[in-house]
Amino acid sequence: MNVESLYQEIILDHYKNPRGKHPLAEAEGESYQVNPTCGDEVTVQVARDRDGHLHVGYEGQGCSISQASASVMAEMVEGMDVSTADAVRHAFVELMHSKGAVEPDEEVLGDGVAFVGVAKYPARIKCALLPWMALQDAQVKAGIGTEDQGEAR
Amino acid sequence: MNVESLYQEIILDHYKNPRGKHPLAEAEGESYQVNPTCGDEVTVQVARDRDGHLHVGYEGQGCSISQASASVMAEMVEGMDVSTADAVRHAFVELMHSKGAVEPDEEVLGDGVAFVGVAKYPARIKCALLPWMALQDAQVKAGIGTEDQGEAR
Amino acid sequence: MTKPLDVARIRRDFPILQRTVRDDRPLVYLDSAATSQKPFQVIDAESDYYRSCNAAVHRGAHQLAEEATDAYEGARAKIAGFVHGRPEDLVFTKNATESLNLVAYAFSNGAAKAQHGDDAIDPRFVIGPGDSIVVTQMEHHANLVPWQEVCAKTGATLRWIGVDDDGRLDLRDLSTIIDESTKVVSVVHQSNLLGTINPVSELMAHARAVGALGIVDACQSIPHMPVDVNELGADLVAWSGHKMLGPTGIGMLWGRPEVLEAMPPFITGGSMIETVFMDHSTYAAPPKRFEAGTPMVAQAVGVAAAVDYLDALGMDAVEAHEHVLTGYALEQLRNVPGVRIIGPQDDHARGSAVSFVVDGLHPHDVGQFLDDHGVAVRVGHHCAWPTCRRFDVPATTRLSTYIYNDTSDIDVAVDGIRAAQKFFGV
Amino acid sequence: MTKPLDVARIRRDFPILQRTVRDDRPLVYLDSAATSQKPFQVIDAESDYYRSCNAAVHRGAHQLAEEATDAYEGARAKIAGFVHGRPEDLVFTKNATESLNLVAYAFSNGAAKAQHGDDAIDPRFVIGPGDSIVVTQMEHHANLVPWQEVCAKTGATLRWIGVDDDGRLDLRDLSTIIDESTKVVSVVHQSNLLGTINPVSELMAHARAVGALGIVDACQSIPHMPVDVNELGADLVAWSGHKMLGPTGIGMLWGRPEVLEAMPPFITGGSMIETVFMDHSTYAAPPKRFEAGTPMVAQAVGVAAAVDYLDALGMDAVEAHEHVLTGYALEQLRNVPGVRIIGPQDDHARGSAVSFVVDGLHPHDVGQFLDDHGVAVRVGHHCAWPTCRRFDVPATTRLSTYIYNDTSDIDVAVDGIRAAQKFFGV
Ligand SMILES: Cc1ncc(COP(=O)(O)O)c(C=O)c1O
Ligand SMILES: Cc1ncc(COP(=O)(O)O)c(C=O)c1O
Repeated sequence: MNVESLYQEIILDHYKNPRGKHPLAEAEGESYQVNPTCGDEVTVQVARDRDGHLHVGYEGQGCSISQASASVMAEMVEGMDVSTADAVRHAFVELMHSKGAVEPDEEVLGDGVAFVGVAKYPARIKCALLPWMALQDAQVKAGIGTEDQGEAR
Repeated sequence: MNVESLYQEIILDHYKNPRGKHPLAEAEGESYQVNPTCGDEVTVQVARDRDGHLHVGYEGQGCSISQASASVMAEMVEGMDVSTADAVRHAFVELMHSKGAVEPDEEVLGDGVAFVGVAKYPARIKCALLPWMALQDAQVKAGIGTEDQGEAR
Repeated sequence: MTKPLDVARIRRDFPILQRTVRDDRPLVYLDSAATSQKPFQVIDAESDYYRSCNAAVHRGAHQLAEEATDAYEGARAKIAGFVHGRPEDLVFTKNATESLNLVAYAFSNGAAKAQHGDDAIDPRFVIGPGDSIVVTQMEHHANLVPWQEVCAKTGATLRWIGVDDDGRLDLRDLSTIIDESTKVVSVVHQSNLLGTINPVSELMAHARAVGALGIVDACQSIPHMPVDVNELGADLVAWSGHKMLGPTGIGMLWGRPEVLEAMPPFITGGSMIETVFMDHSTYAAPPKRFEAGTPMVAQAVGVAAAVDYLDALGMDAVEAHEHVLTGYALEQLRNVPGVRIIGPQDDHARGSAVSFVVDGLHPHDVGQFLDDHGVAVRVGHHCAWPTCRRFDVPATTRLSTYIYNDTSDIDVAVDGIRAAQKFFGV
Repeated sequence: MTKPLDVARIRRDFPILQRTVRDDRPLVYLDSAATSQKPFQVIDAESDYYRSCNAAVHRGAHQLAEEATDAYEGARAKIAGFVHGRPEDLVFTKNATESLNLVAYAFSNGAAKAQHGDDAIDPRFVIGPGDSIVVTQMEHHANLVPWQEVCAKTGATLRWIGVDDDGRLDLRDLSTIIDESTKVVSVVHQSNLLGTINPVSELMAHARAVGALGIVDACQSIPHMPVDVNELGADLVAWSGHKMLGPTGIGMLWGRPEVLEAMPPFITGGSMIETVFMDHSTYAAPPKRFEAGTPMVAQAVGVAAAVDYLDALGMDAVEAHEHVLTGYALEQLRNVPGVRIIGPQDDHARGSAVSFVVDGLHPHDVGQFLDDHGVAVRVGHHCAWPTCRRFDVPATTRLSTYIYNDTSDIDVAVDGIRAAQKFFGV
């Protein structure tokens, strides 16, 4: 285990070139989340279109892990139907809590698989989860989805 | 060191037959002292007559050490002139803090010498000192003596 | 079937029990209600923590910090499990006294903040004139004085359930004591002076019925019997580590999640915050909200080791063992003329703290004679002074047992009492 | 003449420094401002206490209780002596955060009791609308949030002394900040984030001049330099055991006797009382008044052993050693392009906590790279979030040294920073 396993290429790329980092024009729900120990912050906004597809935008500042995670999240779930997005979130949360024991499924997680190394650094798991917690909370506030309230804690 | 060195005959005698245990008719000062850990209590009253002699009375309840000490005190200082009484109290307090290293002077301390064993039982020193603290405090309140306020703590 | 305790084997785990006192007498430790002794497993767990992974928890990105955090949070999970609670609902404090103050301050802080315009305070914690707080006449000062203070600061009224001659709660007028004005019912599970085990779930049901918060002081029960916090029916349960084989300097508070969530903070500072600005702050969720500053990490690790030790014995077995000792102590003491037991006379619903007075002897003098026989007991009012007053005694002498005691210890104590009687000629 | 520290010899006393982290790298511990490591002398003092004389203190007539009381009070005397105070004026708490809360609560409790008709409260502790409390913009949350809470409960106003670009207090408008309305001036001696050493005796003199109580947070000074509490000119001084080689779970509060005597209690319960009745109680004199419940006995013994250890080195020598390390760290960091030091740029009036940010890198990522090199540092806002905001950084990475560090530790850290820069291509 070393630091390169944590900072995979994909993560560095999302960190340097974030996708979806912008406010959402007509947000239905918004959530601000902060990591009280290091000060990382992220605000996620969500909306659902007529076809039931999710749209997300975010703002934030923080370490490479939290910011890359936000970018991966925004890119992946943008335009997804709500239940698929929920499934991705579930899979990501599970991966983070796996202590490295779960083999991530690229089919489901896409670029999210790059975070597999994070699960071995307990102090960084919170960083990676921060935007996903915000997504869930924003959805709940907007009344979009999700039965699984509180599970990403 | 054993328990008989603590409970000398004189102490048992004073415990069973307390002297001076009564209220004082015309008290000029009074002090109530309590040992907060075991609940021993003593109230000492003092007055000074025209000739400058001290008169004391007390009430109290508690263990043999505290009650015998009160009795010894009342018997000894009753009728003494104030400065002699102060000297006795000084000597008694010193003995109690001596950890057994001081040879008590019977000339000064009278029956008080019997408390020499108490100094080796830290938990009981407070018992023995309780009435003497009350005496000092009562004198201070009555304006009788004593420059050495607070020293018996 | 519970396996009986092997006292001889247990004693070998406690280094202090190998020592002698006063002229080479073997130590007979009968003061576990004050504080228990510690097996080497607990002592070593603490030193190993310092030797191998000490660091600030929940902070820092380094490996030591990760390991220290694991040790601390792992301890929390283990200790919570011991009382069938969830880790998220367990708060670490410095002792049970702090745990109880933490709860009491929720009310005085809640009242003060509400008065100064904070309308986010849960109304359950806004207390004032016309409201009442109910305790019992057998509380430890730790569960009495903090409530007196709340009353002095808010204008609320303190009420109490009396104690009968047998040392049991007098529950006859309960509905006039716990009524619609009542916002708090806080009672001791097992009295540290009388040994009485109170019907706490019944009392907690009364609290619930009037919408009051129910609090249990479990200092003397959790170390000595199986306790499931859910079954107590309480909102909050407080106890200490040092009475259950653990180190000094750590206490516990378990709370129902919904209640902890609603409680305003007590001690404030680092680690209990969410955001901090110069002029205001927001607070973290429980349990962190109640754990300001650098926590008692090594001590939590020590209590977790104590839990392992007790779990290996089985709390059923611990309870059964102590029940036998209690019955034996009561019987032996009854056989000594002039001895009067303060507290329930029989071993029904009764723990192992046995208080007594001896005619013609002051408890302090009894304790001194026992000490001379190598027996460590506690004398005094045991931080339950009003309970002494109730029985019209200035103090008592108290024997209290634990897993490392057997009946021979009680025999030595009884010999000491007889010797004191003989010496003083009573 | 102070004797320079023999770091190699000192390191042998610290078991944890013999271990490796992450792929067998030797541990480089540069996080002592968060918590220090413990020499075996401290670890053993604690275990020896449990092995040989553990008992409830100030109670019980038995020999163990006597020995435990001696150990506890002996520790108090030694620790008080370390800061040139008297034992009677030293209060034990669970950490510095509790010490500071104890003081803050004297004001909110005082105000609430006075409001409910208690006219025995010293007017200095009766605070309310129109009164002000003064802190600085570089306080640790532990010396900020409790005062925010006092304001929220009493209507008093919080003011603060700002920080300039070099990380020093901006003392220009002092007389408009500390004025006749001021009842409290509470300031940090040495900032745990910036490293700044503040002119506390000057500030305390200002407090005295307007009749305000003066409080010093000495968490980062007492472990690192000779401190005489009398010379600070403060009424109250707070610090922790775990940052000065001592165990977790213990803090200290020294107070001027006259001030402690006037202060209402904080945590209430056993051992802090004089008499207790069901409906009211009276309180013991300090320090006991502020030590409710079973105290941190083993932990006090541990801090006393830490004091022995530091005394043997000499605090002058400790200070001199750290001064060299601080100068070296500042110089080495300045040599790394892209590194910006947050706090005083030179080693004048400056302690060994050195915070910095690296252009293009988040502090968390820097910390992670250092960890990969075996270097333990702290990242984040260091419980001084408003100070980070002042410098417009979300967080910093902080190196902090102690007696067991030498310049080679700083070299390893600087290598780690360069490696992070290279990896992230900044
Ligand atoms: C300056 C300062 N004040 C207060 C504290 C709080 O100390 P503790 O966490 O031991 O309560 C710390 C340590 O974190 C500190 O550095
Ligand atoms: C019933 C009871 N409650 C509260 C306490 C206080 O516990 P601690 O001193 O650990 O805070 C004790 C122990 O002394 C106790 O026996």
